[in-house]
Amino acid sequence: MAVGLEHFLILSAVLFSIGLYGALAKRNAVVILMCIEIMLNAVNIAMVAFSRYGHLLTGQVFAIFIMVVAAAEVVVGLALVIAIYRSRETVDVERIDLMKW
Amino acid sequence: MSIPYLSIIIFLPLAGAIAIALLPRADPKRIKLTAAFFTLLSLVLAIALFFMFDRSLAGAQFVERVGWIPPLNAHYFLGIDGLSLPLVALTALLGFIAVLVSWKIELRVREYFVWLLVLETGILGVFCSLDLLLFFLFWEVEILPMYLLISIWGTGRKEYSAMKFVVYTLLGSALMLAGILLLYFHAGTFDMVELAQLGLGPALGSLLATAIFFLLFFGYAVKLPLFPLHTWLPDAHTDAPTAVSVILAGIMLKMGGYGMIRICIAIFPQIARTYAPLIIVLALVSILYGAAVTFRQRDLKRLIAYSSISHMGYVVLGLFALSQVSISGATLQMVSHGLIIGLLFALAGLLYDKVHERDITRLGGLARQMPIMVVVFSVAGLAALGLPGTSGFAAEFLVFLGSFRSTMVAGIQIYTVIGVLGLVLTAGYILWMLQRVFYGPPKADYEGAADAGKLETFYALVMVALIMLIGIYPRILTDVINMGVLPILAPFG
Amino acid sequence: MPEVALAIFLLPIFSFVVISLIIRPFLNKRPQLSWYVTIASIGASLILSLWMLVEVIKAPGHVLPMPDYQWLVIGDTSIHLGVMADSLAAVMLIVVTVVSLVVQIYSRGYMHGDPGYCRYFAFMSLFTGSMLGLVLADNLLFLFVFWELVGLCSYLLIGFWFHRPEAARAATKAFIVTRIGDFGFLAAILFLYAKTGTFDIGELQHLALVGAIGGTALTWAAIGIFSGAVGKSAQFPLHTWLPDAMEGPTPVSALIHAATMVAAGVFLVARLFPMIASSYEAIMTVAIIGGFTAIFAATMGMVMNDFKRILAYSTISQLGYMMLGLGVVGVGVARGAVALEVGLALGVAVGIFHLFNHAFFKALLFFGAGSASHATGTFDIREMGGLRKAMPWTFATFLIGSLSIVGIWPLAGFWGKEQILSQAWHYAPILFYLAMITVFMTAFYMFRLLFLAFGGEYRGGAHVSLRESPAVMIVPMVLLAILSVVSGWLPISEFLGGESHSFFGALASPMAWASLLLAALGILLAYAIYSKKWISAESMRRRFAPLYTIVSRKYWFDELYENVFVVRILVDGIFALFHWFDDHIVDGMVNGIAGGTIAAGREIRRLQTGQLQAYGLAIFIGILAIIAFFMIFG
Amino acid sequence: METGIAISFWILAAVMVASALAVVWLRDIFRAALFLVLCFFSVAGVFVILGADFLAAAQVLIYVGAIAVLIIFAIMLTRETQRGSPSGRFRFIAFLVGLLFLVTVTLVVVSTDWHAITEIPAEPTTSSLAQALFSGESGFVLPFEIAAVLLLAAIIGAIVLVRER
Amino acid sequence: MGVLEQFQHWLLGYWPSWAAYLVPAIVAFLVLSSFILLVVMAFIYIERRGVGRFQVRLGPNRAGPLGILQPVADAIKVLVKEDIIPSRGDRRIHWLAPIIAFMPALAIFAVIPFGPRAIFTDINIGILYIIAISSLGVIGVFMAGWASGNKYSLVSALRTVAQLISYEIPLMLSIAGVLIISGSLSMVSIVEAQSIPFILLQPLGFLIFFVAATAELNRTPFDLLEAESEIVAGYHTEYSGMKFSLFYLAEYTHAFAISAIVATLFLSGWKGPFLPPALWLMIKVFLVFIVLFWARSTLPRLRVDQLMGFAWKGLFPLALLNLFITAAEAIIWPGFPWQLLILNLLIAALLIVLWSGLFRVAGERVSFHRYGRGIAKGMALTFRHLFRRPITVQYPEQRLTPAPRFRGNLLVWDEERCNGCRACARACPVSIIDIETKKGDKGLIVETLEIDFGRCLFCGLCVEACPVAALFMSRDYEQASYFRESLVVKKEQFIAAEKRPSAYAYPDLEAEMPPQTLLAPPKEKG
Repeated sequence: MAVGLEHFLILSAVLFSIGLYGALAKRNAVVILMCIEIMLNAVNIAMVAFSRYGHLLTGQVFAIFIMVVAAAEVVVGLALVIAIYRSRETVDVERIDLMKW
Repeated sequence: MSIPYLSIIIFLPLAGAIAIALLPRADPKRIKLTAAFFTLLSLVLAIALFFMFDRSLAGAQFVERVGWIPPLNAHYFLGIDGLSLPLVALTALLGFIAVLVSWKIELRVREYFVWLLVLETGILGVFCSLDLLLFFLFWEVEILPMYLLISIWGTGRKEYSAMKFVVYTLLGSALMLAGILLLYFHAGTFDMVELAQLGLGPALGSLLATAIFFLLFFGYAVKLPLFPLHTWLPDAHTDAPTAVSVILAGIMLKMGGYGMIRICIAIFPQIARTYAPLIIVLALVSILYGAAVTFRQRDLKRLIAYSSISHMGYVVLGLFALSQVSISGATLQMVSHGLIIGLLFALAGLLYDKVHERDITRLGGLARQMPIMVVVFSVAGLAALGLPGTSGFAAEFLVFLGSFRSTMVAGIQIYTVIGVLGLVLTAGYILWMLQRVFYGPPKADYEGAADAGKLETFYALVMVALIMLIGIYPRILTDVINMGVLPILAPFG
Repeated sequence: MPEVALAIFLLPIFSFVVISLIIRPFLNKRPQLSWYVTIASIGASLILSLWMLVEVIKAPGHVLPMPDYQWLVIGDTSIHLGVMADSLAAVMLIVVTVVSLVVQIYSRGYMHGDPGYCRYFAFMSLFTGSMLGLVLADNLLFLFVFWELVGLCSYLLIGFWFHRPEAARAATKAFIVTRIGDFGFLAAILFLYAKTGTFDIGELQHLALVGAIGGTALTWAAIGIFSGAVGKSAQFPLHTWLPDAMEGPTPVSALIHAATMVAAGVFLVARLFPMIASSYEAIMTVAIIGGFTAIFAATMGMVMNDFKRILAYSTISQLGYMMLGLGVVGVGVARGAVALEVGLALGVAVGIFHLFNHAFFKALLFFGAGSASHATGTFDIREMGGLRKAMPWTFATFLIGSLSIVGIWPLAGFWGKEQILSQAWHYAPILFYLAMITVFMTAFYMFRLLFLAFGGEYRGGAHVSLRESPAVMIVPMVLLAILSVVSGWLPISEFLGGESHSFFGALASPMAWASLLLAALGILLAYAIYSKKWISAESMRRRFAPLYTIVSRKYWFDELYENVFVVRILVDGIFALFHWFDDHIVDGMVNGIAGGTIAAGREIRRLQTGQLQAYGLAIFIGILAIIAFFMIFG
Repeated sequence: METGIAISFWILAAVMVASALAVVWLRDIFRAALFLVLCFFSVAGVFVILGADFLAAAQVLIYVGAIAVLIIFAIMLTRETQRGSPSGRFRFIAFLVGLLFLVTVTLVVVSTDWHAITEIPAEPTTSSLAQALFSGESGFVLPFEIAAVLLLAAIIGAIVLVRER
Repeated sequence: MGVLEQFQHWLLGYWPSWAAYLVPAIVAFLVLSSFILLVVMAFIYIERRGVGRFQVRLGPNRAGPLGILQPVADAIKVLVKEDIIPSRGDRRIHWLAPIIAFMPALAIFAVIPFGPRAIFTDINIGILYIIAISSLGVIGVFMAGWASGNKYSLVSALRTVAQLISYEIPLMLSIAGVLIISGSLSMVSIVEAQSIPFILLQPLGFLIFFVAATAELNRTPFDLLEAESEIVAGYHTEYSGMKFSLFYLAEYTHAFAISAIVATLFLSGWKGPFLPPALWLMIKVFLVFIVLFWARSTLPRLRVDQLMGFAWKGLFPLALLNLFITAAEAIIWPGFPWQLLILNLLIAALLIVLWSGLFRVAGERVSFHRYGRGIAKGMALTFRHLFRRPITVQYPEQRLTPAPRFRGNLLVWDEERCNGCRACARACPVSIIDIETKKGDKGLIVETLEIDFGRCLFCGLCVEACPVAALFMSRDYEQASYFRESLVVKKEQFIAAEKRPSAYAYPDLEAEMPPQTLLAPPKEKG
């Protein structure tokens, strides 16, 4: 069956919701970051799909920028996680609630 | 007018404030003298202005108009007419007397006088500005000094009442700002005179015009305490230092009244007329309700504060009766009430300094120790209850006269009669207060109380003389006010 | 000519200004000065008013044209102040100036050595000035101004010894009660001005007569004016302040609460008589209230034990008579029984003639009270007695005064009362019978007072050397005694437009005989009980126990007004409610809002669980909600 | 050519979803990380299918080369591995939200007409991408520079955060 | 259009489309991978020999003629060996790691152009594909380190990854320099653009690329991680047998790939005057490889922090500078005329000298004089070793003559001269000589003589003590056996042994001793 734009979008949606579930459900900070990466990839797919089926390259340009941001985000995210780990001996998100009221 | 009199008058106190701030050796004596000097200067100028004022002209005089924010079409537009002249004079006078009253202040004297003078500048500015934005600016200037004066030099729950005052006033001025902006966006200009001529009522459509009217009115109703919005006044007054409550009661309440005439009624005559009955009812409520609650008060200053709510009720009654005589009566009432309440507060403050007691039930029999105080206090009290021969009577009588004959508002007669009933209540609590405070056997613990000093007697007598003068020969003010009111009532025909 | 009129009332005010601004603060060491200034100013006013009287008599129709001055101009409304010199004014001028002069002389002795000496005379001259002003005022506003000033002076003078709490309370009470009356008066003035556009009394009279003012409107205005009169002359509902006003020094009571101020109410009704008379209901209320107050006050007078209180009630009663006189004639006019022109003049004449006489003998009685208390140091008649021997002059003058007030034939009291009674007989028979009973009562309580105070042995506690009052007090009493005899004979009523009456002709009418008989009966009863003690006062009191307690407690009006009405209903009731409302509802709302926001803040804070995922979840639920919203609503 | 793409799409999609589920589902973090790498690879594959060859290479380079390595480094440095990755108390709600999100997005995707252009863009994208990225007016030069600054900031931030005090 | 595509298009006409694409692809893949494996085998052999030559020794020459079959022998050895799987580690990942490590090396060859049209697939992002795929190796290393379950391999895996990542960046940047000149990513167009080999246009780029590539391969200057003297054998400590061979193979395939890339990028690939293009490429590849193990056999190993510091503080800035300069040149002289060659060389030299000057090693500043010339002399020295005869002594067949007075083992006993006096037994500090004598007619006859060489100190005291010079130290130095008993030498063995006495304790024998070949005496100066 020919592969249309919808397929890619639905694929990206599936991926996104899996990532979303992971980000919201998991207790280990690193896993959360991984899931966020999945979500970003899902978005990338959608972007590229649009650029492919829309003949405009901006989709891909955006994908690149998303990658850049994703990279930056992971770097800082993991730095944070490690810094928190160093000071609190845990990466369990439920125990990192310093901002609690 | 080549010489910018108004700007000088407005910024003279500010100059004084700056001078005080920069005084090298900060001993209290020097500060007080400089303060007195500057306020006296502006008073003299105000009086000179009063006599230079051309009584036959209707419009604004001593006009100064300089482009201020061109894109917004807002001008630094000053000018006084019949309405604002007496109030400016009153402000200058009370400003000077406030300085005299605070001759005994010892705590942080320099800041005290800086704020006092800034306050006076703000109020002068309000009365002289004919540009809405400038008006609002000066209107806001007085909030900070008031807050600081009450919360630092005040007594009792001073922080609470200072905060309450600021929140109330800010609420009012916020809505007022909304009104001004709405008005500006539709009329395109901030110039009050022009706005009044435009006759915006029909142009804006009833809903929007009423919205703007009430937004503005709300701001002034907070300032001139109209019934539901008055609870800040007693707190602010009782906890403010004497001089501040003199100025607060003396002039700042009149800003509300002045605003109503100059902006609400002048710009939206029709709406003012349609909603007059509602507002008059509120006025009556504040008259009777104010008087009623005054009976219950035990603290002297609080009693005087509540009485000023009742008196300001007459102003609103007079204003919204929308007749020539009633509005002039209301303006006269504003001036006379300013003098009377200013004097009363000064004396109450004085009494407190002498006896350190404000609870009426514990006071008593002071007449023997303080003959001058008794005389002046009684005169002020009697003027407050509207004894003929004092300015109180002249103003209230004109208000009743005007509103009785006014054809603008249906059923005004009944409202006015209820208003007149207020006179009886006023007489009631004033005399009861005099009796409990001064008459009766002299109490032991007030044995050594000294009578009013030379300075206090001086300004008390000045005020008494003024009250008497206006009472006996009100024409010196009414002619001026009359010319000021004419253009405002033109649309009513 | 107008300068004279102005001078009459401006002179005493000027003396007030002189005393209060110059003598009091600076020359307080020599207080007598203030007495001289006062005497000079009032003396001058007396001479001028006499001269005015002569002018008025000469003037056609007894009215002198007077110019008026523009006080206030606002837009189309302009307020003029002027002076009105007609027969009524002239007569009143004489009364006020004479009595005031006599009182000043008397009070020199009475007030001797009082620290507030200058203050006393300052207020006295202010009072006299404003009273004269009131009398001369040609328009309602000017009249109202002086009306209030007079009220002020009565307040100041009642509360003269302010260190005595009762005096202070009495002064406040007096002012407030009169103020209630003034409320009606002011409302009436405004009402009239709103209707007619003028304050001028002449114009108003003319418009009222012509019927320009609507029926009900006129009635309301008339009742308003009458309420002012009721307040000032202490008529029925607003009478409670006069007995308490006795706290003031006796000369004050003599001048203000006997002769002049209280009479102002009657003068007001007389001044606006044509207007009030033109509305039947108004004049009927005047008559009824007058009649009722007369008998009502008399009953209370009978049981009082305080020398001055008895005289106070007698004053209220006599004022009731005057109101009655005006009222009945007015009723006659309103009913058309009398020709309009004649009737109006007659009514005024009747009322004012009695006022004229009453001023003199009531002042005399008060002087008697004054000198008696001066000697015995108290006002309680039960502690007096036997003053006849000690103070022969006082006794003699007091006797003349009593006889005159009771209305024995040749004395002044008889003539006025007789006219009132005859008019009452013609137009309001019921009120006539009330009046006759009052005659009997007046006689009874006057002579009860006489016998208790002057008759029998001295019942005073400490053995006080009873000496006759000094000459400076006796001379004015003698003067007044003469006047209380002579004043009846003066052709006052003809001058005011009433009927003339022959000296002896009066005796011809059966009316006179009836009243004389009743008076005699009253005297006899008093003589029986108090002088000869044939019937013990105790037994009388026991037999009429319930009646006696009611009356002796002044029908509980005082309690009713003060405790019940003012304190319980108003101050503790409505005002307390308002106070509570203000503190708790209005202020409560303000603080409530503040408290509310803080509480809300504390609750919402709980949302911050510190867990990232919770926030993430919230974000996405939000997104879903938005998408759903747009999906549904397109 | 068509069927080739379709087949490879389905395979890659299956692999991708499976690996994503594995990442979320597995308790052993390291294995999850490896599945993540697999997932990144399949995404790169999808890019190839979509004709974005430069992006595919970039994806491999950035995600697999850098980000995956970084994540594994992080896993190594934090000794939580033995407790695996238990899921927190929002398990069900998160699942629900994920599901709902999926449903809504698919609904949106299915319901809207994308009027996509179906024929396959043959020519390679690198030069045209470069053109798009750096050409004068319509290009994304500024965002590019900002991205550079962002990365610099991220690097410095990370170093500062993790520096041994 | 590569040969493969032509073939596929040709086939398209006959077979169903998917088959037409798939089958040729698979066939081509098999051909290519077998070729690669062969070349890798050759590489292994050449390296073993080459390094030997650089160290003036022969290198493997036993297995097959000239040791040609040595790699095969290794392979067989490795295949036969037992494949141990660590219990604590993660079995599956342990099994998967070598595959992931090997796959990228192989995948690179898909884009290496052996000829103008002899390329597996000429995708237009060739070089980027290479970089992307090479970055995959890192994952393999991680898996290996993690799955073997022991701390040392994990730590070394982390170190390796750190090294790989750090050197990947200068690698890419140097390639960027080349791309600027070539203007396209596809390998074929890069080679075509090399009218002047980029090594000349981009000397600094080449140098950085080469150094980074050696680091990428974990070759000698940077082979800290699985060098014997460091943390055991790095991340593949726990590997043995087949999996270890895969790693080993991966390393060499990767080396082959890197050299191929260097050849295509810097030495203008298949371009050459006479020989067929593929041959040119192979020659250049071999040349690069030779340089690789040439460096391996001369340069000392870098410490970990120096390693990382060198990458970040050395190569990375230089690569950036190089990129910057090339970009500048691209703008100023777009056509890249040959004159740039000189300029670039100058700049490269200048930059290296200046930049290295910034560093301090062992306390004092890095000066070109000391390090630059040092390396060059070192390389030159090893190069010269190539031309020296290898000194390897085929041991069992040839032996080295030890020094005249060499104290070897297996004492030389002269039966006739021994009078059984047991002087030697007494002299022996560890009394390992036991002699039993029996009376004989002319004196004592040595009945049994047993010397336990297992405990012999080779002190030579017995020889000095022998009054009759019957005992000599021998010149032999190899004594090995499987059993301890066999170390005890009996009388008969003494008699049977080949006598090669040394001149220890008998100075007069020294003269006739053969010249020493064990340690060549220092050449006399001059």
